[in-house]
Amino acid sequence: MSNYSLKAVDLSKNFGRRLIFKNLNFEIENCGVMGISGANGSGKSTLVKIIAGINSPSGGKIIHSSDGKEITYEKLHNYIGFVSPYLVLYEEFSAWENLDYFAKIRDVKFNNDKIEYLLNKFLLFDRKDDLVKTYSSGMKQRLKFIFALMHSPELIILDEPTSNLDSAGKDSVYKIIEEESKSSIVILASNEENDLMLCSKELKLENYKNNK
Amino acid sequence: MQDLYQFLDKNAIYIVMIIVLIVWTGIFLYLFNIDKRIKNVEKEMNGDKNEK
Amino acid sequence: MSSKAYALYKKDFYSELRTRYAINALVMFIIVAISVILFSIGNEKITQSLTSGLFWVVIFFSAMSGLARAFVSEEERGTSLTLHLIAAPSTIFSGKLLFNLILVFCMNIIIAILYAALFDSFIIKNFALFIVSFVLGNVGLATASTIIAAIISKAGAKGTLYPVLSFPILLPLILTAVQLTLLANQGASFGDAKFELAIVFCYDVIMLTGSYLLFDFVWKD
Amino acid sequence: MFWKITLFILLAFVSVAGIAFPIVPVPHTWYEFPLIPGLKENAKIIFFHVPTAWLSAVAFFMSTLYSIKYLRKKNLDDDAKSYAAAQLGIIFCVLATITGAVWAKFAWGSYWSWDPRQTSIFALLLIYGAWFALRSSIESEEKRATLSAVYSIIAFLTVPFFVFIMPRIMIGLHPGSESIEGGKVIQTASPVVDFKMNGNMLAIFFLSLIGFTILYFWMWTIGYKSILIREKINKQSIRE
Repeated sequence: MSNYSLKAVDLSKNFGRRLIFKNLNFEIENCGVMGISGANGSGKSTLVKIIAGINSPSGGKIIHSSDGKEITYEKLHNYIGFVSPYLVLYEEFSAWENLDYFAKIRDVKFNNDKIEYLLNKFLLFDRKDDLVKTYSSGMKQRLKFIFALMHSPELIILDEPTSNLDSAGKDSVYKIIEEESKSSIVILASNEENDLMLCSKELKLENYKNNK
Repeated sequence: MQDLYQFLDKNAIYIVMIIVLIVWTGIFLYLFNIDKRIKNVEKEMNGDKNEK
Repeated sequence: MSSKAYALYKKDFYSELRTRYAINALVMFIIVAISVILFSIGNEKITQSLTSGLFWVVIFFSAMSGLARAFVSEEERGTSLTLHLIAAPSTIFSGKLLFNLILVFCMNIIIAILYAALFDSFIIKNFALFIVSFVLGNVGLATASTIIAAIISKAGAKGTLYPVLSFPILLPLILTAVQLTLLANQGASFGDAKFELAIVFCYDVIMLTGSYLLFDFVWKD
Repeated sequence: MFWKITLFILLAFVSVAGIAFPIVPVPHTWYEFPLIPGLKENAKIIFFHVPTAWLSAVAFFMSTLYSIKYLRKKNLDDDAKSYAAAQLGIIFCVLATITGAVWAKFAWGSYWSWDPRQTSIFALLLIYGAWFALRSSIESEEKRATLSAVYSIIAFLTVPFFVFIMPRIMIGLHPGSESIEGGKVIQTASPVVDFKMNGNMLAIFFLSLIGFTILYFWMWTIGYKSILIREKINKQSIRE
């Protein structure tokens, strides 16, 4: 059980002078699944990128804290796992090499058992030494889950996690979400009803668009 | 061309005139630029009114 | 911190070995540039100052074709988001800088050897001075090109923009480095070159701190 | 309103004085300028050429200043101010280059001779050109503002180096310049190094500098305000 908490204070974002969302406030503690829904182009991906610290908000701030201490931007990346269709892994390396380099750059211990367990779970163990270039899009998506979970993050951000997956893959994703949400925070940005069923809390971006 | 050069060389005050002229041209170019920008703004404002 | 940057460098290094993103273009460029210069000189004797100028012309343009790759390749393949997720900006900057430094050193050592072999007037009389100025010049070149590569990777028209942006930034460095190479070829002592050495050293320090501080802004969208 | 009238009077006076006041070997009254050996009448361009060079430097400095401010506050208005300053800067930079070249043709015999100051203004021109090229290649406003701000700060860091290394590499021909040889400061052999202005010439020179600086600030205010208004209207039209 972790003591991770995520808090958004008066978050707003505009692209140039176009408003994406405004006065967004929420708070999650310890664990649970929070869904983010909204039409295409409503800023779901922008919001999850801001939460992950990749984009900066135009106003307000996101506070990540662990055990009551705020996490600085320099260290944030090691607490976060991120999956999205627009994430690309290094195609010239094999799955195993990718994960190996990621662990080294992150400076976390490369946990052989855990990686093998995850590879088995996502049915990639037989192909772990093939170059990522040779993978199908569904396999790449599954590899991204391993990338997101390998360092046991306390905040897992999933942007349209079930895209490119067959029904078996979707089921295993749902299982993972259920499992992980017991010990960490999961943020799920999606439009699919099935995905949003899992959420204990839902954030509708339409509610944060008015200019008043 | 050679005559012009010699004339300017002897009557250096005209060089000063040319230089002042160049400076004013530059300032004018900037004014034209702003003028263009403001005209665009004006057009957009009027366009909005027509739509309403 | 340094181990992370080293890991990032190693990833870049092996990635480069597999994709040959920069190396092929670089090697071909060096060969083409030097042979064009040799053809245009023909049998004429050229002065030492011209040779040291041409030396840095080749280095400048080879750097143009190779160094921008560090960030542009990540951005083109869409992997910069992945980098975002696994490392802090300071790690990324240090790792990429290390990669560019190694690349610049390899490239310039090859150019220097080719020059010494092919040009009669390129005789280094004060070898120690040449090495010191060579190292300082390369550090400055790698630093300035790393931050500019980061800037253009986020902009459009990547290929054409790089020389345009880096030339004014590198101009003071290159002018001084040409001067230093000339002094080394003429056999001047360290005392004669202390002014130029100080300039290049200051340039390196200022560029390093400046780009290190500004990289956060470039990297974070 | 008051300072606009003051500016008009100031610039009118400078223009009249700068062009019409006669140059005599030994000035007696306040409206006579001393003869400077080698420069003759075209010494008067100092009242119009130097302010343009000065303003291009001021504009560059201000552009960088607002870039820093933008990076700290992330307010797009600061980017507009920086852009307006740079726009004026490139215009004055081109003006300084052209007027200098025209004058150099008659004073030194060629339009361009890589004098340290010519080289410096050339470097400034390159920086401005690169800056605008960078801006035009980025679509998103925020990204454009951030990246161009970073670039202008880096470019600004290199400027002091030009000041130090140029006189080492080239011998100065420019009035008022000195060249360093063998570590010693010596005057060059060029005929114009004895560039000395007397009191009233100096006074008019500074009046002209002040006048052009005020003119610059006026133009800059109009420039950035027009950008801000345009963006405001764009924003409104998107919302409706």
